Amino acid sequence: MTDRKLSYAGAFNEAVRQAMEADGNVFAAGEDIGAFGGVFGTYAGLQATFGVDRVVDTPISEQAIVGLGIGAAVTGLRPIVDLMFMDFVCVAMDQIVNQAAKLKYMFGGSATLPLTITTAAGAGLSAAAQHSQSLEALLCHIPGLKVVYPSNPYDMKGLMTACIREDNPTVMIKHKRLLGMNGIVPEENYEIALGAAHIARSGKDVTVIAYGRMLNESLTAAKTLAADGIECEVVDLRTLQPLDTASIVASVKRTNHVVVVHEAVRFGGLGAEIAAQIQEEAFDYLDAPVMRVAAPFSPVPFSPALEQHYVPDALSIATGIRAVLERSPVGR
Amino acid sequence: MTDRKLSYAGAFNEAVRQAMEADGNVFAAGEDIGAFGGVFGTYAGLQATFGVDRVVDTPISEQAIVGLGIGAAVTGLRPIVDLMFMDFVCVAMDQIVNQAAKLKYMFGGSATLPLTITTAAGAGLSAAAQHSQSLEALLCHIPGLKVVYPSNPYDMKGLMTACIREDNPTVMIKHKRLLGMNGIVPEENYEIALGAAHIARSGKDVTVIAYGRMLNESLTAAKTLAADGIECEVVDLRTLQPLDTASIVASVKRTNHVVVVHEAVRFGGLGAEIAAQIQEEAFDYLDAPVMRVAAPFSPVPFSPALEQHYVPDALSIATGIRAVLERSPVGR
Amino acid sequence: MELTRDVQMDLHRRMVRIRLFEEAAGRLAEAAKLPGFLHLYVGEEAVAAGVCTALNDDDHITSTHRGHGHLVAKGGDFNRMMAELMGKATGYCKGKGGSMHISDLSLGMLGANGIVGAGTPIAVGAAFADKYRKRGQVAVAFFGDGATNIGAFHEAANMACALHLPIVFACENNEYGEFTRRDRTMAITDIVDRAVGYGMPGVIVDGMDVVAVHEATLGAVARARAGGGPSLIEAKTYRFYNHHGVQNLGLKYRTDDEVAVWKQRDPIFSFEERLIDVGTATAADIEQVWSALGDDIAAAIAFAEDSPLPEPDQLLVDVYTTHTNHTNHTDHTSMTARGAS
Amino acid sequence: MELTRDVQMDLHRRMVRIRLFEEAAGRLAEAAKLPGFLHLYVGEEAVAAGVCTALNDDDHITSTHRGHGHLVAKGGDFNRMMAELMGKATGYCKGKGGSMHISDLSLGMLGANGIVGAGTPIAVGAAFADKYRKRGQVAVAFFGDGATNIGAFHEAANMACALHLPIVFACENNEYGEFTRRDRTMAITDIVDRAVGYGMPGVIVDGMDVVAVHEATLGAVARARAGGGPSLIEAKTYRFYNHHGVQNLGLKYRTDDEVAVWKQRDPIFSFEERLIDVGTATAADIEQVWSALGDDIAAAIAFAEDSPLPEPDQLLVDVYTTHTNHTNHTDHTSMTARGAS
Ligand SMILES: Cc1ncc(C[n+]2csc(CCOP(=O)(O)OP(=O)(O)O)c2C)c(N)n1
Ligand SMILES: Cc1ncc(C[n+]2csc(CCOP(=O)(O)OP(=O)(O)O)c2C)c(N)n1
Ligand SMILES: [Mg+2]
Ligand SMILES: [Mg+2]
Repeated sequence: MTDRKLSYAGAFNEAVRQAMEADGNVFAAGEDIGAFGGVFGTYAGLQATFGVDRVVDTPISEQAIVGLGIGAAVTGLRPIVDLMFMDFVCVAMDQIVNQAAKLKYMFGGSATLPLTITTAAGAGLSAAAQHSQSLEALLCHIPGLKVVYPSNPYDMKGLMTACIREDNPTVMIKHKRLLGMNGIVPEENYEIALGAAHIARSGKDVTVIAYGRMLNESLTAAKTLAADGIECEVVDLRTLQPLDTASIVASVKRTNHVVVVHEAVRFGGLGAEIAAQIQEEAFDYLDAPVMRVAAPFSPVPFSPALEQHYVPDALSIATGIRAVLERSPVGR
Repeated sequence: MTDRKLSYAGAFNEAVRQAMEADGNVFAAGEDIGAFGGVFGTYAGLQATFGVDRVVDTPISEQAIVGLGIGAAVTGLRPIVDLMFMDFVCVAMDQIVNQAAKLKYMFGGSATLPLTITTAAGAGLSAAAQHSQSLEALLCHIPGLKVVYPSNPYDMKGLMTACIREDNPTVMIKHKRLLGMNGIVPEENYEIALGAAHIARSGKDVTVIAYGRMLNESLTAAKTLAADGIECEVVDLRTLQPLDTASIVASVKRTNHVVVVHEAVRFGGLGAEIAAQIQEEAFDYLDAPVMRVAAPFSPVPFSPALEQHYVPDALSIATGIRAVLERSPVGR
Repeated sequence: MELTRDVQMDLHRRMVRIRLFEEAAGRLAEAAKLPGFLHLYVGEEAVAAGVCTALNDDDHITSTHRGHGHLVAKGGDFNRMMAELMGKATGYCKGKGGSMHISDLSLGMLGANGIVGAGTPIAVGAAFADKYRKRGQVAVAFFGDGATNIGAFHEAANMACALHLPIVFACENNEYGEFTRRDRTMAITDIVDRAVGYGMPGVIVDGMDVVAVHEATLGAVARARAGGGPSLIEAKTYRFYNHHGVQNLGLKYRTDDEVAVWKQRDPIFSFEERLIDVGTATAADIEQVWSALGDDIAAAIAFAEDSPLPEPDQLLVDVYTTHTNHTNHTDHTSMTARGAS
Repeated sequence: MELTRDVQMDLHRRMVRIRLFEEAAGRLAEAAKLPGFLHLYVGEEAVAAGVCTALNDDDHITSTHRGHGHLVAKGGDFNRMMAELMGKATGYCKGKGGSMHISDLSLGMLGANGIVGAGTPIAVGAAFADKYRKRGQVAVAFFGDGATNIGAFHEAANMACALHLPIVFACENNEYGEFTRRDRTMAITDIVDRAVGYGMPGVIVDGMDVVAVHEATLGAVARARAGGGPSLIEAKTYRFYNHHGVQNLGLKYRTDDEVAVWKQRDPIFSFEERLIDVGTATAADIEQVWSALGDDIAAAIAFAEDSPLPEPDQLLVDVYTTHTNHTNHTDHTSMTARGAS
């Protein structure tokens, strides 16, 4: 059974299905997720199994979709609500930031909010500026939220299972270009703990920190560089908030060189926080500045001719890694 | 005339008034800004002078308020729209992030969007989790926006004037607790360039980077430390986006020690970006990690007994500065 | 009035509880004993009382920035409310929420809310859960006239109707949003006109008449429990004090005459007259209600004043459900590993 | 039909322009020559054409994800549109916007929009500016039935009415939002019922009848220009293809029969029959329109195909109005000063 293959989308779907089978309080709601199975197919077949009351097609009302989740969660259910594209997080921002994230704290702890918000992020499909964003940094800045971003089907199933079982509001980000990625996914239910990074590849020369689709690009870059004798340690964050600072720092202390990679724009992206923490926690171990490989400061362009230069890839990551390693360690 | 004193709120008001006198295309809209003059008084008296068509009371509709500004700006007016509390930025997030910020780019440059969004941020008034946030990092991560945050009445007038004249969407953040701060403000109209930081105090030992109310707390800390012979260089960012990296780096190269201060939560705050950039641009000049003094990772608590521990102040800033300086320079 | 004496006295009692709590809070605010904002419910008591008396303890309500009245009407505890307003550790929110986030989940009161309209989608979620569980629970969303101009309200109302949920939308139309009169922010006179656009019935009631509010709610709640879906009640009411704080007269945005006219229709006093007129209660009965509850309020103030402030080490508690990270709370700096090297 | 021949032929021509553009775009998409999403307007031509023929060049419109039809109807240039769809430097947005952001400010077309409902508050802003300038301009907001469920629409409609702006809300009710039928997402049948709640008049028109749409718009626009404020037009219409892409039959969420019934009411062909019936045009006249415009389309495709792609150095151009920072565009890394020390 352990070598059964499933896609990233399929792994998501199976996590939801198994959670709904196991717990009658779990339900899902969102635009077109019912009869249609979601525009990315991630909810396919669930309404047929669990009925219209548990897999709910909603109006185009992102604020009310998240509000539905909040109200149902705080009164005892375990909702999964879908915001089709991550860009639409902005439409529901008040409910996410001012309500879901803060409710427990504002109420002095009396509430629990087992709410999972799912959404699809990322560029590379010529979907232009309003359907391609990577806005995880906005969410990671908000106390009260957890933010999860799997890089492969196996992690997707385990992390999505953990999200649904989690008693805090969690945003599960799927990368649109990973939906078709296949990988081995056990059929039995399993959970990957939130808040723990994963060493996707061990290496002694440089720590490459990434998540989501960029993790795979980073692995590709690492493979290329291995041919030149450069051994990259690739850290898959898996969970962005809470960030697994301990694992990051431990790796950096071994390699003394760091590259952080993300698809979001560099300015104010998660890479900034990671770089800031690393220099705080491992200042004396750094042989070079923490390098960020990320999108430049512009909206996502439509034309593939531009978009291909916008999104980091294995090549630009490898270039970044080489640059970090080439920088001569100064005086220590 | 140059020693005429005005409050921070009054300076804002005068900037708007003079801009409306100078340019018939400037108008203002927002909740309660007309007859009432705004809940913070920052729009006081403007409707009486300019009439209900130019100083417009709107419904409680933050999305439509920003949309009103976008539509009017792109068709040739120069709107100022008010979002009472910065927390309400979340309510209007789609219009700000997906529309205003991206319109010009998405349209291939054919649009200009001379839109100023004004709002009031900051904790310290026991206004609790939904009326006290400092969310500037969210806005600074969005290409297409400019973000401005004055620390005193003089800067307020000059920066607000610049915002109104600016051809890009700009968010002018007022700190609630600075509204009553008095200072010398010339009566004649003047502009302070966006994108340029200001050395509020020169010093050779450590660079303290701050903005808004924390700038003043930093100056107080600097004064205290001066008694101990510690000379702080205090940099007032004035504009957060675009960030004046050159000035920051130049100062750091002189002092070799940095503390960044803000009222927003530390994780993913602007301090992360600043720290990341400094270690990128001035790695070899740093004698200690860039230190961030900021709010801890929780919503803003209501009770003054908690809130006073939440917001950084001169004391915690001074403690941070001392810690940076005490850290022994290692091996260089 | 075909309501039983018990129900009538209950309606009265809940209104008096609100009035006493709010007047006390107002006095404390004037004495600078309450931090933060204070939006008083005085004048609108008939709405919260009339609605909540039609609900069970396990029914849900969402509230607004003007939320004390709703919590009191749902059975809120004076001590814990007063302590919360003072920012004390014994308060409903342990001092973390204050006036604008006061809540009691055990009473189904899902929180006051500082964001106008934001409670309405949350009520829809509660109503969804109520329907899902099939235990006959319902939800009520309270909101103001001004809140009906915000997108969240619209999405909530439409979604509730689309999903046919057991919910009542209870609008407190007090003719103002902050300092701006309703007719400047909408081109309609009656909020109930909005119900049409969602496909739910709507009814206007005299929000100064607790019996009218109560009876309308009984109907709407019965409908909801029976699977009849959402409905809207617009209660025409008025706040006797300023938008926030305790001032009531001499304000620029509404005339003193207007306030005076509405105050003549005080929901409590007018109801008491009726109770006495028809012989349901004597003046002494009523006096007894006021004085007993007055004692409760005095006790609550004493309780709150005697209560401890939250300890600084509580600052980072309850951000997350399990993950309690309460180290470093007064340390704004980040160099946790500064010694390490 | 009391419209002049010129106006009638104009209505017809605009519809044919839309149809030809959309069919061509569909074929190109099938041939994998268009990147990104493509939401075709085929079937709904009478709405955009009927509305825009009632507008002047300096009137403003906002649009939706299904925006080509609106731009064509407002006079959009085939060459620049086709080039944009192909992501070419000669496109309306220099390849940066694509189908979902196509726009021509010189024609008052303020952009297609990828966020459902988000164009409506922007139209309110344009209408505000129109009123402010007192030059008699008006704005039209196009949006779908599904968009009326989103908060932004609600806020826009209410604000327009509160401020009494010269605007027309033009709803394309095609009975579906993506793959979900309208009756699952709202409890009303007619969008026009929502107008009541804002205090504006609303009218239902046959969205397959270009004359009906046009005449309703003439009335609404005249009203707006005369200072009569907003109004809403609900055009009952249908899209002949899938939500995006070119498929039309064999879809699960709507029956082929339903599609067939609506296609019998093709807005262009039915209008052509009427034009011929009443002698306004001959079959030859009509054929001439199609063939001339067909040539234009062929030329536009050639133009677009021959056009260059945007150069990589354009990536960071036009993020801001003056601040053009086009260094480092293909460098995703940040160590700009790595050599410095
Ligand atoms: C989204 C949002 N916008 C603005 C405010 C500021 N504000 C607080 S109360 C209020 C007026 C609300 O009016 P209404 O809904 O009629 O309630 P009332 O105060 O009259 O009870 C406003 C504008 C807010 N809290 N939230
Ligand atoms: C805020 C937002 N939510 C969801 C979507 C995804 N989406 C794109 S088009 C669409 C359906 C819109 O329906 P309608 O308004 O009726 O327009 P139609 O497609 O029928 O023309 C949806 C849900 C979106 N683009 N924006
Ligand atoms: Mg009101
Ligand atoms: Mg539709």
